[in-house]
Amino acid sequence: MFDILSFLISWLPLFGIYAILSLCLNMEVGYAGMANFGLVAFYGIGAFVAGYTSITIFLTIYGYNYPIYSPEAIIAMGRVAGKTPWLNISVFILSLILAFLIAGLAGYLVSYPTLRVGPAFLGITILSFGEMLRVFMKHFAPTGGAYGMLGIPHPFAWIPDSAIKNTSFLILTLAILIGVLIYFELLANSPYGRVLKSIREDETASLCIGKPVPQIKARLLFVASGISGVAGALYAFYLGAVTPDMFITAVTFEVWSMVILGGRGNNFGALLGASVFSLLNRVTSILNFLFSDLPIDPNYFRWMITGALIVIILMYKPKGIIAEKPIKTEAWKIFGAYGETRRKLIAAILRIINYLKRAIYWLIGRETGYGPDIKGSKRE
Amino acid sequence: MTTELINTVWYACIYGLMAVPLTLSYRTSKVLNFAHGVYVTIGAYIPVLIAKGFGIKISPILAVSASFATGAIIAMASHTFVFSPLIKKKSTPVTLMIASMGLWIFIKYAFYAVLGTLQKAWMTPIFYTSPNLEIPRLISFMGMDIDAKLILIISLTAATFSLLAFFLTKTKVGMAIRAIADNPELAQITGISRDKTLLVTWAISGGVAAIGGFAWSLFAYVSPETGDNVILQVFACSVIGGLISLPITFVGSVIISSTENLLIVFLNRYLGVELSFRPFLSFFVLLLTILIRPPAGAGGGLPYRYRLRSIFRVFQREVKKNV
Amino acid sequence: MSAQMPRLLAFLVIGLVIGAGVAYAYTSSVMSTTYADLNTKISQLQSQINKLNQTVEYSIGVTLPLTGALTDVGVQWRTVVEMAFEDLNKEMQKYRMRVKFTPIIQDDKTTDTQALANVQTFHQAGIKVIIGPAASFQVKAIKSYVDDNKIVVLSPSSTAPTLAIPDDYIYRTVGSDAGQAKALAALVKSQGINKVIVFHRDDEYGVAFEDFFEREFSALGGASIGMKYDVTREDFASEVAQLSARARQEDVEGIVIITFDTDGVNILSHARKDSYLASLKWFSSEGIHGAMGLLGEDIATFIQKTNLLGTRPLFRENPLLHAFASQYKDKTGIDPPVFSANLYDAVMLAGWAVVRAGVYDGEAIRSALDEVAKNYYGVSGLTMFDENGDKLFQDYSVWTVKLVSGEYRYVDVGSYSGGVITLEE
Amino acid sequence: MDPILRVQNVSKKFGGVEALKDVSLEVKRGSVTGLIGPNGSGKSTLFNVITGFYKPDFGSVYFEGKRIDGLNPDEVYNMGIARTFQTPRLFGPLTTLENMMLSPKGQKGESLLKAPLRKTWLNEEIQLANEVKNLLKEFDMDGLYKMFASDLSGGHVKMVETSKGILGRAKLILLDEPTAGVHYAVGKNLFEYINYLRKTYNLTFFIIEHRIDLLFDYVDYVYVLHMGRLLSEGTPEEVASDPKVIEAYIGGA
Repeated sequence: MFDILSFLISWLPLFGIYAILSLCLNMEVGYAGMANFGLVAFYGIGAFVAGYTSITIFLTIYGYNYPIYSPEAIIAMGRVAGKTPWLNISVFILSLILAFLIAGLAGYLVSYPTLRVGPAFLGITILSFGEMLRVFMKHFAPTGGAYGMLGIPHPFAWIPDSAIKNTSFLILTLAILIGVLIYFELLANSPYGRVLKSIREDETASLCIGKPVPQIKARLLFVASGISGVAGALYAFYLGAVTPDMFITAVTFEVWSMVILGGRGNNFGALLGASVFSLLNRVTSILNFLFSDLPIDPNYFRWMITGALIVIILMYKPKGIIAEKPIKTEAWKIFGAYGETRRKLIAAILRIINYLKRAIYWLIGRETGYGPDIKGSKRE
Repeated sequence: MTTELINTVWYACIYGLMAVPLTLSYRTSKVLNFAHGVYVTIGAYIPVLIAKGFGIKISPILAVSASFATGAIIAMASHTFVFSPLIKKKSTPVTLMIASMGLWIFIKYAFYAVLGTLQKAWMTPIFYTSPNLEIPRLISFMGMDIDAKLILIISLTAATFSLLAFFLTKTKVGMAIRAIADNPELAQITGISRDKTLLVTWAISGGVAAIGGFAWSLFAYVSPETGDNVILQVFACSVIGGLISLPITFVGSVIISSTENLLIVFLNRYLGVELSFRPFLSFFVLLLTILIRPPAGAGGGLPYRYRLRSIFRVFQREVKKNV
Repeated sequence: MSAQMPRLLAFLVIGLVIGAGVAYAYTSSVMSTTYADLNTKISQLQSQINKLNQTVEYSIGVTLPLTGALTDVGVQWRTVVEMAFEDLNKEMQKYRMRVKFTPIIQDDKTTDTQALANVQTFHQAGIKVIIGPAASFQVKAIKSYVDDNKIVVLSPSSTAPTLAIPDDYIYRTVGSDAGQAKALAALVKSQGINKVIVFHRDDEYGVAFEDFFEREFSALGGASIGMKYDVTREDFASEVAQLSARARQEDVEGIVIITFDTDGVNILSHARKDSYLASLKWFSSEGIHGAMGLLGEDIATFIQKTNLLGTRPLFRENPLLHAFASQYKDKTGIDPPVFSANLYDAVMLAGWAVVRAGVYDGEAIRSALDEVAKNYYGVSGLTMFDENGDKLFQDYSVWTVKLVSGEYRYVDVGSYSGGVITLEE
Repeated sequence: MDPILRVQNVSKKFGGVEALKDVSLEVKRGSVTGLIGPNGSGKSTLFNVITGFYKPDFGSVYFEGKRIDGLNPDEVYNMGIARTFQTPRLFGPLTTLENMMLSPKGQKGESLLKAPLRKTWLNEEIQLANEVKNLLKEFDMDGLYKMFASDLSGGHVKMVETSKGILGRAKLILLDEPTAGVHYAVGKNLFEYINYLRKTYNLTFFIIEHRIDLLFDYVDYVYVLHMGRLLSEGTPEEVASDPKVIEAYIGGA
């Protein structure tokens, strides 16, 4: 019936890519308070860089001289993509590195407007940058212009079995995701994370305690945009295709919703948000299978549910599903509060066990002998 | 060249009608409202639906009032059910913004559902259409034939803005709105009910945006995506106005509209820039505006002196450290 | 006594819950030990009877642009899909096949990510044949996934020439734009026009079409100038103004528009106000065909004045097509939109290919599909595929908007076949 | 004693308004110097000029003999000048501990490259945390370490803000109305605390204050600004008896 394995193989790569994006956005928005509404720009840059580099290298090495978007080139790519494993892997790694560097550089340069305007304006500024980039890519002939690119060589194209091929890619994506998560967790739970949070709260005050705010912001944008670029490169390799129409503003909004729902200033919140959102898409699609002939299209309901969910979660959990926590550095140890969460957790579990015990005792009518219960009040 | 000028006027009016209420709502409630595009879409659709539903030609006055009322009701509902509770819970502006995004998605697809049902019931396509208006096509004026819709839109814009100006400067409620916008704490001390004032503000901004939608439907066809497709330009206009000043927002609409209709023509004619760079240009103008002369409300950033020099400084530092 | 009540109630509730759970488990498990023997016998008999009588149900995935940029046609295509499945099932009954097809229609928001998500959902549900998605960039986004997982995709409207790739799982029940560009060039030339501006969308469809058109048109001895406009906009007033200026400057004789429906209607609605543009001859591709906006008084008069002629992929001398069109009109009150014939045939081909394959498996269906398509004659004529999986025989008809018995309607006034345009006057 | 801070002929204009006009003053090392004046007399502007928020139109500022006007706020802080604001500007959703840990300058763990490598900054962090602990203990505030700064009482906020300067190894601390919005008794406490800090940590304080009665009990030297000009200077007693000051205060208020 329900094939959990193939579900995971199809769901996890997209989840992984979106999770990387939302982790990056969480670093920018949740920690440093930079309202980056142009995330899709860096994502797109990464995808285009990866597509262009890999296809060009392959075509050059195999001596084809077709334009990058022509059907001949695509067919040729299909023919040569699986021939040399080492080339596939090395081109993949090279593309990721280039995507990181170029997207990061773009982010670094875009940080200039962040110095000049407040948060609300910053969002619109980067957003317009994203739109400008999309229009520009449509006219940029080397990457295929409006045609985009097709036939980007999959890093594991040389594996004949598609299930193994996709699983390897999935494992790779998740490995990168975990790497990014660990990196960001280490970043966040360090004095650096503390500085970022102070910038988010009040950048002027942060400046007044000697933190070079513009520099910190620019560097963070470099890293976060670069990693978004890596996510874009992964997306390009996963689909095997890149077109400018894929990188519209709606993608940014989706990632934003993930971060806000999951919980700002919390990497695991961003992860949770990404998984909830991408799962929601799958789960609500069951509506289509159940009600195929209603007067109102179930598809509309699906999207309505998404919208309503965002509003409801914000109403009842304004800080997101997992709220922000104080960062964990060794400083807490000095005050003897290091393992506090663990202690609280154990206490909570003990309390729940206690309640259960009392409920069972009450049901079977046995005297518990302690605590304020119904028997206790009767006795008096 | 006349066509281009007329187009500029059209666009300035339409963008103005859409952007000014956006600025008003942001200034008063501090919600960067992404659902604004939905008010526009619905405002554009209401005359269409009335005309189709009753099979009549709708008079412009009825159309405008129906648009205004619907937009106002939806905006008030969004305030009552979403923004007001969130503001009471002291949510951050970012939370409010995302909430407006959720609301946008919800209303948009709810509206899609309504349209889908209506299309089936009426057996006529309404996903891309225009209202059936009861106005003459051309008006003769001093020997020239002028598009009646152009006259209508100009007078509509003028009337809306003068009413708005009168309302905000002369009436008690309007002054309360401005007081809330400029200093919420102080206004509350003086006994102005914040929630009620905000409700009125939302009604006005939703209503005027809906009129903007109607203005759009005079000019071009409407689809459920109309509002979303113009919203980025509308935001650009508001940002030029600093999200604070209503008159400068209108100036912003004029700037964006002339960029899109005059500048691109100029560039196309003399520099051979492709026409399809049109959206690129409007955002480019926006970026230039922000970089050269940050709008009045763009505060919240670092001290100004710092900003001017810092980019060079940052570069210097990086180079020194890494090379 | 009363102190015991809540406890009793609690017991009752828990008992009910447990009871319900047990009952559920009982009914869902196939055999119960007590009635094992009897049940086995009965069920064996029944399954044998069932096998003879049972209709096999196949789900076919359909991903349509119900929201987003292509919503206008997407919503109309939904009706076409429903009709096609109804007819398909009727046909199955007629031939006494115990097979039933149900469409699972999913909205892809005209985005690539959602199209991919839909395809993946279909794959999870064990669906091996998918109709859609509409736009070429969406097809590109799902290509790698469906090739890997051996899912047959039939796109009714993706015409991008870059997708003409052999040996993949993407089939297109419509000819590539290269063919239509040729037809359109012949049409323009046949009207005695030698210099045109091609005003086209700045996306894959428009750019590729313009490219082919220019090639074909210059081969015929004409000259064409390309002008593109951005497609994310809602309104193209300034572009049209610029088009008019350019037309004057270059002194062209005609305008060719390569548009979709929404942008095309908008462009015409602005062009009609321009007297110079109204004095030129206008031509169009299939993209705008079926848009209701063209039937309005204003634009229709403009079309009359400029004698707008367009091409569209259609095999006209086809009785099935007329039956389909009138059936569609009865159902919705309007003429079928562009690509409906191709969409309808895509559904039919998918259904028959599944039946012919006998198993619901991508590879088998793909090889069956080629066979079925060779022998099938549908609403869009011969459905045979070429080696790239695109429609091999695509005839084109010439359409315009005319006043027919008091109301404006789309009419086909000619056809293109084998390089020759035949216009009926 | 040599002056730790020297402001020379500083002028600053905003639009047409002259916020500061030819102001020169000196703050002596180890002193508590006061700056008073009616509202809008340019006190906060002077502070902003010193800390690098504004570049003066004319004139210069020297700190320990080095010219600092034209430096950025973060660079000024790194020279050893800490400041507070009129409204307290602690980082609300951060805990007291985190707020205090932010002050020390040049922490290794604050660099993007070193932050993920725990070992590079661990010792420093522990050392700083110990310092914070001792400091908080010294003033009986060590229970507050895990409270969010937004939940602290007004008096505690002021104490924390002032002691942040010590962690930042500041030599000069500029306080902008430290007792605004707190009770008289708390204010007095705060000044005691300031006095204590000055002695223990050898700090210099430069204080804007409206509560002259409180201020005059603790300061060594007072400057009076009026309409952007230096009106008067001297010991508290001298200033209190200066007729120009009395006139300005009565006329201004």
